[in-house]
Amino acid sequence: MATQLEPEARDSVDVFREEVRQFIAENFPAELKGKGLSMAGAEGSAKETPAQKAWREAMGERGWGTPTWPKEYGGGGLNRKQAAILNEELARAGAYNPIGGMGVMMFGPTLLEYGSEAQKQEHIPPICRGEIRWCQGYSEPNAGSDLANLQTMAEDKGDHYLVNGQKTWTSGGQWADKCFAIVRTDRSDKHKGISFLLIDMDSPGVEVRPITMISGTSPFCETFFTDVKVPKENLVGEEGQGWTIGKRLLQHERTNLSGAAPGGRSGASLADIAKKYGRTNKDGTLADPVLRDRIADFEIRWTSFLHTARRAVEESKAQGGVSEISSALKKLGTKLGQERAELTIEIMGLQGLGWEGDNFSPVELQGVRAWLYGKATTIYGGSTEIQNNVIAKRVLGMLDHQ
Amino acid sequence: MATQLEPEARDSVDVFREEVRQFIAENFPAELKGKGLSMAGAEGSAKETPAQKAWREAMGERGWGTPTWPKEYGGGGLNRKQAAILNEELARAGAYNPIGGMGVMMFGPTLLEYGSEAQKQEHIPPICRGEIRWCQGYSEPNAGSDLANLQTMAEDKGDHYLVNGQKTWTSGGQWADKCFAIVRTDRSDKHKGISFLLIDMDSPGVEVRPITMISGTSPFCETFFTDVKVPKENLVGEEGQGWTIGKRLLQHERTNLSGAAPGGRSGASLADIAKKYGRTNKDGTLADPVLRDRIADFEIRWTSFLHTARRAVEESKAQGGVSEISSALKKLGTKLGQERAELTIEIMGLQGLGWEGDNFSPVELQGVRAWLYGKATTIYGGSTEIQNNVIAKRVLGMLDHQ
Amino acid sequence: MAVLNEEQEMLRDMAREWATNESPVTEFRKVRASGEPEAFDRTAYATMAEMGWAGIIIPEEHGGSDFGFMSVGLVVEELGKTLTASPLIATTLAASAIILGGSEEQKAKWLPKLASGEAIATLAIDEGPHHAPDAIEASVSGGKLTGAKAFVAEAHGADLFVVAATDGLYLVEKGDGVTLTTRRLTDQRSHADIAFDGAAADKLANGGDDLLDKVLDRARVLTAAEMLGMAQIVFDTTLAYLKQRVQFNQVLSSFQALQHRMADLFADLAQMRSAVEAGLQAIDSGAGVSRAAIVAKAEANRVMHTMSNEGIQLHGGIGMTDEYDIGLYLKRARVLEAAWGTRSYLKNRFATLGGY
Amino acid sequence: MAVLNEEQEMLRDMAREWATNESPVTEFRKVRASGEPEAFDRTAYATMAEMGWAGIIIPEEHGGSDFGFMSVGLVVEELGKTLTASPLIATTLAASAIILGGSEEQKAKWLPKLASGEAIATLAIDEGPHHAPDAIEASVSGGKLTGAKAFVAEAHGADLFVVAATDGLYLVEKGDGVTLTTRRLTDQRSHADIAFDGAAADKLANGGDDLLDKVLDRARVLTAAEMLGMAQIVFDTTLAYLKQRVQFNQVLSSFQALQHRMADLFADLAQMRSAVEAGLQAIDSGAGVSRAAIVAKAEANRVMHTMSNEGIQLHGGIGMTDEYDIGLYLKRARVLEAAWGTRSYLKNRFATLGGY
Repeated sequence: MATQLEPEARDSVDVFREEVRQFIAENFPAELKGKGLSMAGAEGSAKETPAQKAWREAMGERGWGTPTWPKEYGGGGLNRKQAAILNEELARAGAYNPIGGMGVMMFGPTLLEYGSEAQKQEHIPPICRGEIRWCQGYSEPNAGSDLANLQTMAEDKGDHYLVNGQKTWTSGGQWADKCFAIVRTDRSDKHKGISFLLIDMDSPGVEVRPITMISGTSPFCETFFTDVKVPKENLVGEEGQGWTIGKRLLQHERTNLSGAAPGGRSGASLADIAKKYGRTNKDGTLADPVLRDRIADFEIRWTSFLHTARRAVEESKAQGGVSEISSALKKLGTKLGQERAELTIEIMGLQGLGWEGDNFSPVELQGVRAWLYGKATTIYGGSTEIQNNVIAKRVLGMLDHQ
Repeated sequence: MATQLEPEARDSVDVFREEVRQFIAENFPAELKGKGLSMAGAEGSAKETPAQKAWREAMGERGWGTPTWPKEYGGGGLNRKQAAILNEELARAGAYNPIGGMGVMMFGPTLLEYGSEAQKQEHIPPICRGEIRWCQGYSEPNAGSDLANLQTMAEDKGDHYLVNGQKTWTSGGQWADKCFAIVRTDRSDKHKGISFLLIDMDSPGVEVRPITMISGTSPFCETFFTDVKVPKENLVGEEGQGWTIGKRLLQHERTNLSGAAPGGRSGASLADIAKKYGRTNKDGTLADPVLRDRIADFEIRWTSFLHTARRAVEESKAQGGVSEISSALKKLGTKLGQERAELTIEIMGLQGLGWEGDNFSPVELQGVRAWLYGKATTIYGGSTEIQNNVIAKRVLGMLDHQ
Repeated sequence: MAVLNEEQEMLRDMAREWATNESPVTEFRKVRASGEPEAFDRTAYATMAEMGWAGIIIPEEHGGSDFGFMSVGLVVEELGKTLTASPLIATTLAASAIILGGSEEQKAKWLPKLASGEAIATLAIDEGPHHAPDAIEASVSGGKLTGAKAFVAEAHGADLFVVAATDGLYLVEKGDGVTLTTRRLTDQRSHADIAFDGAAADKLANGGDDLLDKVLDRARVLTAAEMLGMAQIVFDTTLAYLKQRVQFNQVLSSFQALQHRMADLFADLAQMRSAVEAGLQAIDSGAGVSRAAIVAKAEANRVMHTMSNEGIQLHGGIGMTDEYDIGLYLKRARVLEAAWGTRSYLKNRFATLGGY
Repeated sequence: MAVLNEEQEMLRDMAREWATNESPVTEFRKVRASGEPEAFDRTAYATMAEMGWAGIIIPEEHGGSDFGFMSVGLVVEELGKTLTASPLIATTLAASAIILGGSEEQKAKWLPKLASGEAIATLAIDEGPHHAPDAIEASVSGGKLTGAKAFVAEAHGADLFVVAATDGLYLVEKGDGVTLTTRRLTDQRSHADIAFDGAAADKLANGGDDLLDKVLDRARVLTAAEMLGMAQIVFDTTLAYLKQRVQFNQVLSSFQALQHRMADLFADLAQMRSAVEAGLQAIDSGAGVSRAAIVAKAEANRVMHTMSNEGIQLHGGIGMTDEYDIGLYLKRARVLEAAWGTRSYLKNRFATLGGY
């Protein structure tokens, strides 16, 4: 429903929009127009052109990369309406938000909630300026979906912890400056023995080994900690509170993941791809009626998924809590994203299965990587199987028999 | 591979074929031609026309309704080759085997294996003549898939058992003369406390209540036993052997069920039905390309199912045991049968959803019943879920964690 | 569940309470047992009309409340839950045709009667067992309509038919030149083939060329709303059954394979609800109605199909008995899946609207 | 597993032993690491030919064993299990074209060399990224073939190409007028676009009008046989993984939801094997080859697709790493699914053969 703004509100909105336009006109380098930062979070490397650096610094100084975060810690201090205008204007100008990564998506919101004043003062501003890259030290080789079964030990040595152990699936570990990790401070209790620790990646004893994925890229690392000293002030919350804080952080992750299945929202529609790679009738419609049916089948389900995602937000707002259908969004969105990627490569035929070479377009090669990498979306961030357990037990009340 | 028969073998085959043809010519009433006995096993009633009676008696006298059963108990005593010829000639003449039901499909083979000489002499010949109808007393209201959890009690009273309890899903209980049942003779052991008992349905204390199914028919009953006296000689095998015998009988049942999903093998092909109920092109092909694709999709999978069923038989023969893929046949066949029935009613549109009335053909009305009744095929005789457990645990060795 | 306003919440609560207490499935069983081709309880429908449900989309000036489709959808969903047999949907759809395409005179003549429950109306569109609005052959000449309509829902109780002819929609009253032949389907509701033989026909001339499409959009969405109620109950009933049924010394709901299937159904149902509610909202807002209507019905068809089959399977043998309700939902489901377009039909139309 | 004769069992055992010991997946990894576009190990292929595998379908008079397609299918399945890269399938298919359509002279010239491994051959049929044998434009004039072929498998090592032109199949030797452009696909095998520019072409004139169809039938079935080996290993590996991986203090194989998914995959794999073996048997018996070939490849496509996706999912994170083998099967799977017809293509052909 359309909302009528009061005259003065409309004025201030217009004023803000004008401010944004001017800022973009003055600061956004024309050569970056339309480039965006696709998949930057997961697969990007650390290289930055001078133009990219300038744009990042300009946005970071204003705090507009983290527009709704508090101004006192370097955020933009904008309200939702203003943040929406900022996004609109960035999109209109072909610009993008250069400040991203795990610090923005997961760690920052969590630290703002659980960190001490000193921790917030230290860590939030560099995130807002896009200066510090954070990585996540959660998974371990023998604790896939059973995250709490972690073994990395942080031993109390008075003024510091001595950390020993191994993490895996450390996203961007090879480029990260710091790591937020869950570690064990107490062996006697699976969940209450976990603490939330911030570790400098250049500390002596931290070793990082990139993992090559089936998509050919290395967005993750194995990270080894050998007698790594971590100052006590890097403990977030209290000892033993790590599981609670860590789970809260995962909620931010899931919110970001549900709609983010690679291939799920790329530029061209399936119908456009099919028109490009297949035959069309004289009226421009697809010559293959069965493919046309399959595309419509997908698009209908995708549309109702988008309706569902929107409904979850509306319900959550109205109820002042998390809507129960939110629990289904990740599994639905990631599955549809994978399905779309499979359909895309099928539509392209062998041209859609290129690994390298000039006779494949960048979009085609990126599509293949996205198809392969997208297989991870139903595994990480709480696998579909874990989501099913959660839905069955917590939402539907299908409790284990005692 | 074609097999070359020796001349004398060929002669005897030809002689037998001639004998069969003559028998059919002399005994099969023309008015029954092409009528068959569709769904007789599960849904038929006890009514019989004079022509049907004559045909049943003629076949029964020869033992050809149970062609491979021993001659001494009233069977046909034919070898496999001869039985195949008999089937061929019956089909060629538009005739059918009038001797069927649970006695033939399940109970007879089991009694031939486990029964005493006296029991075989008493019970097998009337089955071969189609005179006695048997029903199955297995399921109980609180023991669906967990069959061994049965509570019907047979108390030892010296020369007889006193039976009390309730069975359900008694197929054809309202028309049956006798019941083969598994009952509890010992409460101290779940499986070893079970015995296999033959009960006259006209014994005092047996009460039968038909169950109306969603298809509108009543092929099953609830059966109540109140102080029913059963002579000791009606115990098959030993006391406590009932679970072993009962399971063996279920193997016969499964063999009969896997390919027998209603709708899975009716006369007209899906393509023929689609041609009749939908539009066709000038060349006679289907005008709806998406439906055509779905029919081909089904037929391809159905073809590979038939290949699989044949392979299971060949492997079992070659290995001298049951092929491990046999375990997958029931779930595959019943699911495909249901899928076919769903596709059929969709092809027919609302004309395929008739419940009653002259403006639906008998085939249409029967199709609706078969669609609905077919929902049971994945439930009875070991549900698909039970089949999955069996495959996972016994075939794949995915044992429960201790 | 969409976020509702206060009026809508009251309406939904009232409908839920009435359906649960006054019109549980046993009431439908009575209708079925009567064998009457009309197949609904006139007293019950009178009560519905008294509660204002027959006039929810009808303007206030013509005796309705003008609450819109979201509101009537809420009621229809609740009635779907208990399989309440009534001509409420049929009458609402006929009313929408008159609202969209009728003259002031036609509106004034019929809408008040439909709102009050005094008259019952229904759509007569398709002429064969498949939904095919592009293949209509009934035609009008000199104000007289001739043609054959097939499987018309709620035909027996109808006083008024909104009939599709080659050149548009017409109002035809029951009576001379209108002959019904009962078609008894698995859902045991009212369906009939209708022969119109020179029946007096009054054109709905104000709706433009796409009047039929607009009415069909509404038919798809309201039918989907009924299916939503049905799917919700099949899901709820199945979940409750799994929680109480014990096999192998465990309640079924503790078996992980069943838990994951229920999680899938939960997600499917969430999609179905979103699609249906988006369809209702689209009609009320007037934006993107055709596509939203297709998505609503196509998702309703998909999920209801799966849900009805899984519901039966997860109930095991008891679900196969006529005494248990779940089979009634299955038998109604397939009729509604076919109504106003199967998934195949709807996908084709969706692609056409999308220009591919 | 089909019931085999003694020769076939020996062949199968030999192939299994060799593939397991001499050509495990690490051998394919070496080929991949080399980056050579030819993408197979010539020494290994020479060994295969020595063991007689290149001549299994070739008549004894031309240096083969004439064991038939069931036999070569057994070998191909075993090689598929370890992702062994070789031109065995390509050469066998080219040989089958010569056997079906070649003159005595052509047979005498080529079959002995193919059987001995001295020469390698492959099919060059399609001209675009989709299988479309009805859309061939390459043509021959005065014994010279001109046209462009796309994504030709095992092109880099081939001495001889069996090329589809508008009027039939031709033999073209590598050399003048034959230019390759490498196409590197996800499976990292040999694929190339080939420009034929007035290349000397020798027609396979004895095969009748349906020679191409017959060769494609064989291509579909042998490709399906390779996929069968791959699917079997993905299944076996996944099962083994579930039996050893512990989560939440339980081995994964004790989780019922995973058990039921494995039971589904087991049933799918049974269907795939039956379909592939029936296809091989049909070629050897000569009865119903076209349909059997479609069923074989269509089922192989369906099951391999599901199996590769489920295999990755059930392995969790480790399956996503390049170090683990399962991703290699996924990346090969999609290439083979597209080869000689996707499921959509095959269904269309199946319906056409069925007259509907």
